[in-house]
Amino acid sequence: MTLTREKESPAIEIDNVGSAALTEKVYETSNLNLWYGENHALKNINLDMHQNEVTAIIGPSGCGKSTYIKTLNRMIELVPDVKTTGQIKYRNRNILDQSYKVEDLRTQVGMVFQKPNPFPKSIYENVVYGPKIHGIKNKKILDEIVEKSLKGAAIWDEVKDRLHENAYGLSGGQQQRLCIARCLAIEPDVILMDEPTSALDPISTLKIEELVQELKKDFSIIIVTHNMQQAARISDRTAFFLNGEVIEYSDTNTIFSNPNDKRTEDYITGRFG
Amino acid sequence: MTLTREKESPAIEIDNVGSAALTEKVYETSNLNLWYGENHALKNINLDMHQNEVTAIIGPSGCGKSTYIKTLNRMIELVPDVKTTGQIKYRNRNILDQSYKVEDLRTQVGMVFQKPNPFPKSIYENVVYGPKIHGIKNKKILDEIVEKSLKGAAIWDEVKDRLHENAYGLSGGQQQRLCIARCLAIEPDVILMDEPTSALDPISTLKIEELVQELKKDFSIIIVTHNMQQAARISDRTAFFLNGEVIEYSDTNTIFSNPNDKRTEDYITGRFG
Amino acid sequence: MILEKKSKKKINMEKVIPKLLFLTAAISVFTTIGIILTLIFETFIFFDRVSIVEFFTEAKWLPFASAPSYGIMPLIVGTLKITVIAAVVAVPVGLATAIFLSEYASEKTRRIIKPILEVLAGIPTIVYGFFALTFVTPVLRDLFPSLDMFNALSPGIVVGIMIMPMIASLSEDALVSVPKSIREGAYALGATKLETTIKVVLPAAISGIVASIVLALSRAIGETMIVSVAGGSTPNMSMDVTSSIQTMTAYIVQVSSGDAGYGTTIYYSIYAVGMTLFVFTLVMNLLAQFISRKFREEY
Amino acid sequence: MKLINKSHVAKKMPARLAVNTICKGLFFLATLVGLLVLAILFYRIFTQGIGSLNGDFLQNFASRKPEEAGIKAALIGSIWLMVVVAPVSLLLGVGTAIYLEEYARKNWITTFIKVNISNLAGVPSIVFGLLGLTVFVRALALDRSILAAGLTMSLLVLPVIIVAAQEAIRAVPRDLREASFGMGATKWQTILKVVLPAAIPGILTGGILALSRAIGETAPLVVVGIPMFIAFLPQTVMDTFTVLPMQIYNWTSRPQEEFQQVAAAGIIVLLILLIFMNSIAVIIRNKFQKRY
Amino acid sequence: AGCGSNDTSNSGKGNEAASNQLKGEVITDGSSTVFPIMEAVAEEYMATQPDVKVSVGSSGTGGGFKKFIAGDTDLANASRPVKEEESALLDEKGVEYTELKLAFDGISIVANKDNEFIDSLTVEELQKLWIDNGKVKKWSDIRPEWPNEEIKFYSPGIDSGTYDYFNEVILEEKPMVENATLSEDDNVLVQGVEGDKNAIGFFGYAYYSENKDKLKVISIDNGKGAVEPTHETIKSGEYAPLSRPLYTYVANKSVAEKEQVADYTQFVIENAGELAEEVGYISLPEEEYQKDLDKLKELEK
Ligand SMILES: Nc1ncnc2c1ncn2[C@@H]1O[C@H](COP(=O)(O)OP(=O)(O)OP(=O)(O)O)[C@@H](O)[C@H]1O
Ligand SMILES: Nc1ncnc2c1ncn2[C@@H]1O[C@H](COP(=O)(O)OP(=O)(O)OP(=O)(O)O)[C@@H](O)[C@H]1O
Ligand SMILES: [Mg+2]
Ligand SMILES: [Mg+2]
Ligand SMILES: O=P([O-])([O-])[O-]
Repeated sequence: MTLTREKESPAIEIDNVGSAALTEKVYETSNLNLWYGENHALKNINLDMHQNEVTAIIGPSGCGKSTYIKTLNRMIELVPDVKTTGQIKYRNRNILDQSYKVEDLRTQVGMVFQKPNPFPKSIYENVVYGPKIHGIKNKKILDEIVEKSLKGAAIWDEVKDRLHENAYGLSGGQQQRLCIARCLAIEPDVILMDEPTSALDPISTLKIEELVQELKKDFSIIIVTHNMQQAARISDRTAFFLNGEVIEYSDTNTIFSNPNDKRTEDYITGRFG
Repeated sequence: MTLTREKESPAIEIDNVGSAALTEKVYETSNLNLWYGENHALKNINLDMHQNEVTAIIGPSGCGKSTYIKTLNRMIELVPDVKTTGQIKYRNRNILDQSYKVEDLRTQVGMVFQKPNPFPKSIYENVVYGPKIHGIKNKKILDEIVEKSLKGAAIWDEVKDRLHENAYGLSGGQQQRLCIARCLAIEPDVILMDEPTSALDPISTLKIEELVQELKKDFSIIIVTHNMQQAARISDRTAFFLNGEVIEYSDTNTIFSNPNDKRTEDYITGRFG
Repeated sequence: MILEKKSKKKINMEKVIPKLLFLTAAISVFTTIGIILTLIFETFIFFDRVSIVEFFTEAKWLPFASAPSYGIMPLIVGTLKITVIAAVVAVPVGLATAIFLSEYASEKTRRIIKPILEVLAGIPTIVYGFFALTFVTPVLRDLFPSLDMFNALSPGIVVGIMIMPMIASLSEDALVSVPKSIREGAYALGATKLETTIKVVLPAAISGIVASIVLALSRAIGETMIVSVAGGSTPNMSMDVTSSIQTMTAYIVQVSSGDAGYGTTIYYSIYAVGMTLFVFTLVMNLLAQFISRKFREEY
Repeated sequence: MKLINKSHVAKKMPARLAVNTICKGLFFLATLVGLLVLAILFYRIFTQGIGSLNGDFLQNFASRKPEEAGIKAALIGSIWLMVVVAPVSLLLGVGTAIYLEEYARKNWITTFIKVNISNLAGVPSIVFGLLGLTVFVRALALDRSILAAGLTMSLLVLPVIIVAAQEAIRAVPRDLREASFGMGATKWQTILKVVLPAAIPGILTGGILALSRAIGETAPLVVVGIPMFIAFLPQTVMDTFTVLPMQIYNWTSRPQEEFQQVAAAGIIVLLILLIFMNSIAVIIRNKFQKRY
Repeated sequence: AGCGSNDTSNSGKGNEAASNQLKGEVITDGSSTVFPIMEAVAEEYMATQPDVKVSVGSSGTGGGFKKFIAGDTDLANASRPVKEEESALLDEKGVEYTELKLAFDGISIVANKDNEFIDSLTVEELQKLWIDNGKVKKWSDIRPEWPNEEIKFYSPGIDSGTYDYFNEVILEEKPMVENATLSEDDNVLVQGVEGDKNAIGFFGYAYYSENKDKLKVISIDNGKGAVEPTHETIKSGEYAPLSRPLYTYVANKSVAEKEQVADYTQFVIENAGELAEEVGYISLPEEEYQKDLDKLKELEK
């Protein structure tokens, strides 16, 4: 039944999303299945993501949101014993194909994680890590990248005087914003965010949200969030996951105002805030 | 100026909180200052917390919320080079007094952390860890504690069939709920929660919030949160921190509907969702 | 913009490096093969002259007698005595030290004490040998007058002291790398430091701890000079630790630095003993791996 | 409804605290044991050897006359040995550890290599001497050179470094690796820039233990055929040489009482070299050590 | 003090060597008993020929022969004559060699300083003491007037040259008392005898002469009255049967092909006696060295 709806979705999209539907597709996921050992964590996922849009993925804890977003840059391969079938096309090439270089993919597709994970280095070194490994050595350019990225992540003012102190001295929220800055520093094409604001205060969250709106002019953003308001506020499309399946994927307005599926509605109306 | 307001606050409290003001005080903080090395992180804090109430602490990232809540069970001592002055009375005894046994204190005052931190043991062993060290050996009682605590943390259904698997196999959200269960298992007097739901989905969050309401009948709860809606929804009193100072502490309704301080208002209205 | 900067060279590195690293890992295998080859030919010559059955069943090791007897058991017993005594000293003391340093001591104390202890691991074993003979043995003889001048107890204790820093230092590293948040979880439940350490931190670090113990005990088994200086050189089967012993290693040293004619049966016997020692440590290591894997399953 | 009896818990608390305090005391005592032994050893050696320790002792070659005997050749020889052993064993050891932790698949080859390594740790040093003699001295025709002895010694201490480095690498949190991969870093870049810096303290601990052992070993060098007496200094790694512990061993076995004091002075020199080496490693280690 | 210079018979040779500066390596290895003599010789030789690099190893007589057989060394030092197995292997490898005697080592039998009753022993009594008879031995078993106390035996390790020689001349290849304490290190034996009131032990003369104040030496009666081991009695052969010769073996090929080895070997023979005395051994009668010199002359031709 889910499958049937999935197949109809392109039609719905065109009806509801309007101009956005005409943009190029960044990711096309078809018939993706994923197992952790015996545990069937993603079931026949079909989803397309579009350029210069923010796509939100919502759903209850354990439904497979993190698993799916990690598959988009093949970080999932770090977990031993993971098996996938189906395909995910990024810019028309199947990334699940083993000939696809993950490093290339991940240079195009940045990622911000659920738990802040700065390197045990200075703030400065954290931000320039990406540019440096990709071969940028010019000190002046690096300095510029640091400033731009930290400003982008709304943390510049707090850390500009202590750029060479260890990142572990920052508070949780500051650490997460540093991680976002670190991701911005490699100027990716797509940015994956796994609950990037779950450790942030409202003011920083607001800044990040504004930033996301800003970034989508140039990039495509896929964001996992628990916060339905956040999804409603910043995303163009929303996918609702449940037990490893995509229950509904549609224009964000439709999902929130007029969901197709009873389960989506139940989840949405269980909302608060 | 802040100090002046602080001194007036008891009057405000009595006016606004009504019956709650008559309850016993669990914590009384007076003139608390805290330094991380040179960094003056808490500045002259004066706050009283009441029994069978939920006290929320809000404020932007880095304002000292985590620092303060960690001082309430002296976890802050684990950071080297921390200095405190002033006093915190828990049930009329100054806990900052070195003769106060931290183990006693922490048996009374449970804590749930910002980042989930399960032990690398089975789910079952995680929950019974507290009761076991406190001398409970009876298998039947332990089993009951496990069930009750896991139900309390709204995770029982998801894990009841895999109690003896490693807790690290759980998703982030599941891990955090397990940590809450672990804390509930020692049946504390006060529960400190440092953004306990920041890694949880709305449904689990809702359950936890309901649980908090439930628990406050028997316990006193102090919760740090970014989510102003959450504070508004579940707390009886709210303290607003900024740069290590308490800007305003009052009945939650007052804080949200009629804040005294311009900064509080600015923060509140910067809200969303 | 960044992608274009990527050079071809880097891609090649990714392919070359694992192969290079595999080669370095293979060196340990080559070493083992080399050792086996070095030992095996001469061992064959030995077993050509002495029956392998006698070697393992005979209870007397008297290679220099006019009617020589080659039963390895007394040497194995001697080696085991030293290893067990050393373990009894080193494991508790080493682990306790590791716990004290990682959990109780201040950062400053830790930074001072750890390197001092590591100096213990580097003292030449010959120095330890004379320490055992001229200090530990007399002290022990004051306590137990029946103790012989040469005995298993004194070198056993000193070998224990020598390997203790290895256990302390490596276990301490393993304990320190257990994340702080896990400790916090236990403290917040009202656990004392001891309870946190024993029930949470130690199990989380168990693989590192077991590795350090195996490493240290392997060194105890292979230790030579301390035992030759303070243990005497009388192979015997008794379980008594107060009398003179000989270990497999001490025998090898005795012959290889001694007078035995090259080409004599005695000369070849050191290779047979070396081979036995090699197999002995192999079995012990397999056992330790099995135990460590079993431990880990619990968590 | 309450499953936990609070008064029961409270009653148990003093006992638990007492056990904690007692154990803390025991742990502290255990730490003292090591320090005490070291103190006794140092006291005995210093009182015996300090009289012979002077400028001449450092500048003279060995001699049959105790008052003229010096340590020059052995001291320089030990330093040369470390110059070979330190880079070779660290490179091979850390390389192997990286391979096993980061690249190796779980298959029988890997298991075989691992068993091999822990087994090598237990092979008596004298057997390594036999290996060095056959392979480096004879087969590779390196003769009784510093290089031949250094390579033999490197193989001997390799397992200690490997095991320590493996543990250190394993302890680096996974999310640090993820962060690096997430930015398109290759595996090797991640290892080099994130994993190794974080693992350096543990690697250095292994390095200290390993080099400490290498500098104090005698038996394998005797077997390799390193002479005990030499009255010239090596010029290249292909020259022959002698080392401190051999010189010390030689002196301790002399009948003349005066040589015992000379030996003690030699031990003091060895200890000073050892402490100097350890300090360098400890300074680096402390610079990198961080609790996550 | 320089050696060779106060020995007029050698001065001609020494001067010739000094005017003729040699280069190259001389590699010697073998007995740890002989090591101190060889070390002293090398030390002196390098004062006259600084460009010849002499190295002296100490891997035991057996180990020394092993390297000698493999052709790694020019000289093999030994505390006993070459064994059958070894000479067979040397033949097999085609290594021709010449045996040179260097000095005597006298084996001293010692007891604890506090031992009042023991002064001398006959060879028969020595055998009675040291040969195993399956029983615990008491002093009173040897001479009835001695105390009824258990004897503690201290002996060098079974694989040492000292043991080997004792085994040959006293034990006559019969097993030694089972509860004897054995050690490879003679200093360790000194400690043992010094600390044990009922101890008896034996080891090289040098270890006794350096510890005269701590030990009591026992005279040996070989049928011609009790003789105490002293420098003179050992050198004259009066202290019998417990003094043994020490050797070095030189490869004929090295002497013929390497000028520095020939020169060094000659230096060894000329100076061994005097230097052996300095490090605690006893020199051979002069004619023995002359015989060795003649042998060497033969090889150089
Ligand atoms: N490494 C793993 N091994 C085995 N199972 C796993 C692993 N990681 C996740 N899972 C399981 O896969 C399912 C999906 O997990 P995932 O982390 O994708 O959920 P999520 O939607 O991101 O949840 P949350 O909101 O709590 O982060 C869960 O049931 C989880 O238990
Ligand atoms: N261990 C530490 N050492 C030094 N400074 C610290 C340490 N922990 C926190 N700080 C500093 O103390 C201040 C308060 O930090 P705290 O973690 O209490 O903030 P918070 O309000 O909990 O923030 P968040 O919402 O991001 O968790 C911050 O400026 C932070 O940088
Ligand atoms: Mg997730
Ligand atoms: Mg915080
Ligand atoms: O070293 P030795 O052969 O003389 O005992």
